[in-house]
Amino acid sequence: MDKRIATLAEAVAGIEDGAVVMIGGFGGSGAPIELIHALIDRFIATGSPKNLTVVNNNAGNGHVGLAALIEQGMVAKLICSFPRSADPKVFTELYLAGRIALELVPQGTLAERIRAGGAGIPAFYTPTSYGTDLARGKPVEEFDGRPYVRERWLKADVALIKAELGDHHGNLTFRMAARNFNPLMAMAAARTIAQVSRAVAPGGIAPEEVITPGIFVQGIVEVPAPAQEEALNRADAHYPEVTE
Amino acid sequence: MDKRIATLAEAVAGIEDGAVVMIGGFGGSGAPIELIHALIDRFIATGSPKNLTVVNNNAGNGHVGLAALIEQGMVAKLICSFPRSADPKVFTELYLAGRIALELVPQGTLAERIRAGGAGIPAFYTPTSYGTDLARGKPVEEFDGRPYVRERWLKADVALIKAELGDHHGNLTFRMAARNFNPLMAMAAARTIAQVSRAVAPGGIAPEEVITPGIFVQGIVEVPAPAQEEALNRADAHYPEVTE
Amino acid sequence: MTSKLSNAQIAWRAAQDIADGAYVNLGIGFPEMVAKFQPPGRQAVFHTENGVLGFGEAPAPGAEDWDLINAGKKAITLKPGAAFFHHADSFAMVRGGHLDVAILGAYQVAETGDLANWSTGPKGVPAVGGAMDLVHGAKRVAVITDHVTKDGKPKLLQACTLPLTGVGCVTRVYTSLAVIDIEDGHFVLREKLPAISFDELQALTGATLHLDGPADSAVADLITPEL
Amino acid sequence: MTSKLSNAQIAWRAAQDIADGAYVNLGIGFPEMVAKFQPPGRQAVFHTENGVLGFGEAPAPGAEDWDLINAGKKAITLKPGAAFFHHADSFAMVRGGHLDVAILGAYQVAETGDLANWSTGPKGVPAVGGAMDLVHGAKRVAVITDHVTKDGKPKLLQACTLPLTGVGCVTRVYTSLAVIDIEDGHFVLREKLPAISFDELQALTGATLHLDGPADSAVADLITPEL
Repeated sequence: MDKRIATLAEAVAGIEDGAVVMIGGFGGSGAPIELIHALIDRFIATGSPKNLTVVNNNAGNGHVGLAALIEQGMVAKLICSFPRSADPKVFTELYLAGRIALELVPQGTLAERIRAGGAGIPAFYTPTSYGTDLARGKPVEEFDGRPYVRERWLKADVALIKAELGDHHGNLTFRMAARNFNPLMAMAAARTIAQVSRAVAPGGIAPEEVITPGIFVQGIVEVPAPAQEEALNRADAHYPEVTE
Repeated sequence: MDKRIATLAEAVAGIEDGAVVMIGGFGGSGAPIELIHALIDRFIATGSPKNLTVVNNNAGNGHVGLAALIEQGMVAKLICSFPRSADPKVFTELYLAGRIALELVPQGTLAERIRAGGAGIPAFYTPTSYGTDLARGKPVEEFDGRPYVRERWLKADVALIKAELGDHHGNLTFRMAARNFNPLMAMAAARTIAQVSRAVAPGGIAPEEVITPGIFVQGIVEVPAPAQEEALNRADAHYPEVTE
Repeated sequence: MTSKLSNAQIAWRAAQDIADGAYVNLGIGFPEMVAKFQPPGRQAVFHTENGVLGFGEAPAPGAEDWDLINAGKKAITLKPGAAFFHHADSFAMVRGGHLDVAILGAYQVAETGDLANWSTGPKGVPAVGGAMDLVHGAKRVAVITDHVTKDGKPKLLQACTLPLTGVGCVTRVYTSLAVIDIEDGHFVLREKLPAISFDELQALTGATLHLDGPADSAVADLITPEL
Repeated sequence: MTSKLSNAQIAWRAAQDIADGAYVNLGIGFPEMVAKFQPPGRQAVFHTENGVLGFGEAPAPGAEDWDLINAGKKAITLKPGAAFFHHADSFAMVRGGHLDVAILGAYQVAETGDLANWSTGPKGVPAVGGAMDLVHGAKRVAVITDHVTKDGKPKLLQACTLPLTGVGCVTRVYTSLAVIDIEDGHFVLREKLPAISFDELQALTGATLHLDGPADSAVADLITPEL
């Protein structure tokens, strides 16, 4: 078994118009910048994929990564917990112009809905958001005298995630706090593509140190020395590059 | 912060009559034999704790560990998925005599109920057991055209678990498949005591390799070279030792 | 010539349908045998409920490590690329639809796809393990079983009489006499031993066997090596 | 003498109530300041929603690693005994009642314990983050805030007028003027600045301040170092 994909272009080739795409990361930490940029390249070359529903904790920052994907007009709807950042201009303008839809989900509920999607749990109850605007229209039930809101699972057609090591079976590790949503999204997508900083042979990750077992991963593509969104933004980078 | 407990006797001192006690392990793998035997010692010396509700995947094997705990008459009720083993005589006889109660739970539902208890999710829906005797009396709901059974969380007063490394903050790693229910039970108990094969200073476990973060662990007790239930049973061991 | 397939031959036949790279859970006991018969050049990844993916054969006697066992509590070994995880993640794999195939034993299978394989009735100590989870989520749930009980009664029925493990979950049955799919509430015969006639097979089956096409071409010969 | 506490002084006061070894989540922004004022000899373990337990101060400028950030996306460092985990485990810690204290900012707090701290109304882009999760599960949910808004209106009210973050979740409020507990639907005044009278404080508060005992002994002086 060898889940390696040779190029970023091949890695994002199968994503269709209208797809639900989970994108890992919390802000720039753990964001698969190179996979996102490959998707933008494809869109610029072919006009597809568009009308995407993107699941991410945020709404991008600056003009790279998720912000650049939104800036291209590829995203019809965003499901996230915190669409603000140091430079959220791209999302903010489209949102206020009514050109992108937003489903706002509390962060812990977002994480749990994604995990539920991966674990075959169609619905669960949480205390989070009870009595607030974000619980409107959702069933409420009392357990042991306390009210809880019912939430549904969240699944995706594709997950684009960022990992540190990936073996040929798709077993993954993550670097520090870049773990965040990445292992959960791997579980919840029909097809999970991981960009890994280093691809290793099976056995290259100790079985006890695997964070995402390969069963949740359909393809890995090696991206040595991946870009950090924060560093790109500090350099005022744009994707694609702005030419004079 | 130092969560080390000096002796096994101190580690099990706080468990009261009638407590719900989760005990880690799958069969003998990951079973905290020494903690269980310390609890038996306390019972023999003081008559307490008794009337325990024990949560474990199994019902013990032979006459050591969980089987020995049951053999002492300390367990009023067992919540488990598979109360059979190579030598299940202890449980079988008490059960058939009506002297121990059994709540049979499908293994995946047991794991998920324990995780839910640890994660603050009071109830969730699962396809497991739908249309079977084990779903009797449980609410059923349809999601996306498919029926699911509603299950409740499972929590405990105490969890007794077995880990490999444990640092003074309670961060834990587990040895191979001895992981099983142990990290979940650590989450679901008000008080989690881990026997660890080796106690290390904070920093002795790489932050990315921690399996159970210390927030889920209230005490660790070092038990170097812990016994394996399977090995004890192959030697026909009894606890306490049978004297002529 | 044998009148029915041995367990090894049933397991061999089931193994032929497992694709290279498939993620597979084999039930405790007889189904474990399927792992031995992977066709050359194919390598499935085996999952066991207690938190191991990518395990291999049993170790040599005396070389067991009792922290490294399968769901049947038997000692196993690891292949390169193996991973450990806890029970909730393990059943996320099961329930979440990540396994390609689960192969299970059966007391009874109904033409509706219902399966009974965990309890023979109210006597004794009930034990369910992971059976009720495994029948949900795997992309394909197959059963391997003798075609009839030890005393010759059909195990393939219109409806199970024993306590159910799952409803409408089984899609293929490999028996000692035939390979039968379950489609739209019917048993559809795909393969049978050449030595047994359709009428003989029907007489040993507790529900109607359907054919997917003309009688002379719809059913293939069930041929296995001597095992 | 100051007429009210500085933010640093409010944070200092809140820090005095955090026990040694407590697991603590500090909300983004102002609450992060609480970490600086742990009393000598006490060491809390700080949790951040994005999957880190046991982090320390900000690194020196230029030494940032952008894979090591907190929920506010600021660079952090690790202390010995730190651990990483994914978002579902992180919020299991929050929702599952494993945190000892969460200290959050507030737009408004009601005497019922209701909190409004995520939205100032329907204008602009709404963003909630982990706020609605943090108010549930932590054993103690405390708020640090100026006693009144920038234009002098009460932030402590009978009922919140802004969109709620959570219902009945706050148990203690540290303000620029006082320390107030929420018990049985009432504000109970515990400490106030010596320079302000009870009546003055009541006038700046949008709901009745109760006393737990005789007026001359129920309220302690709120005293902090100059910060």
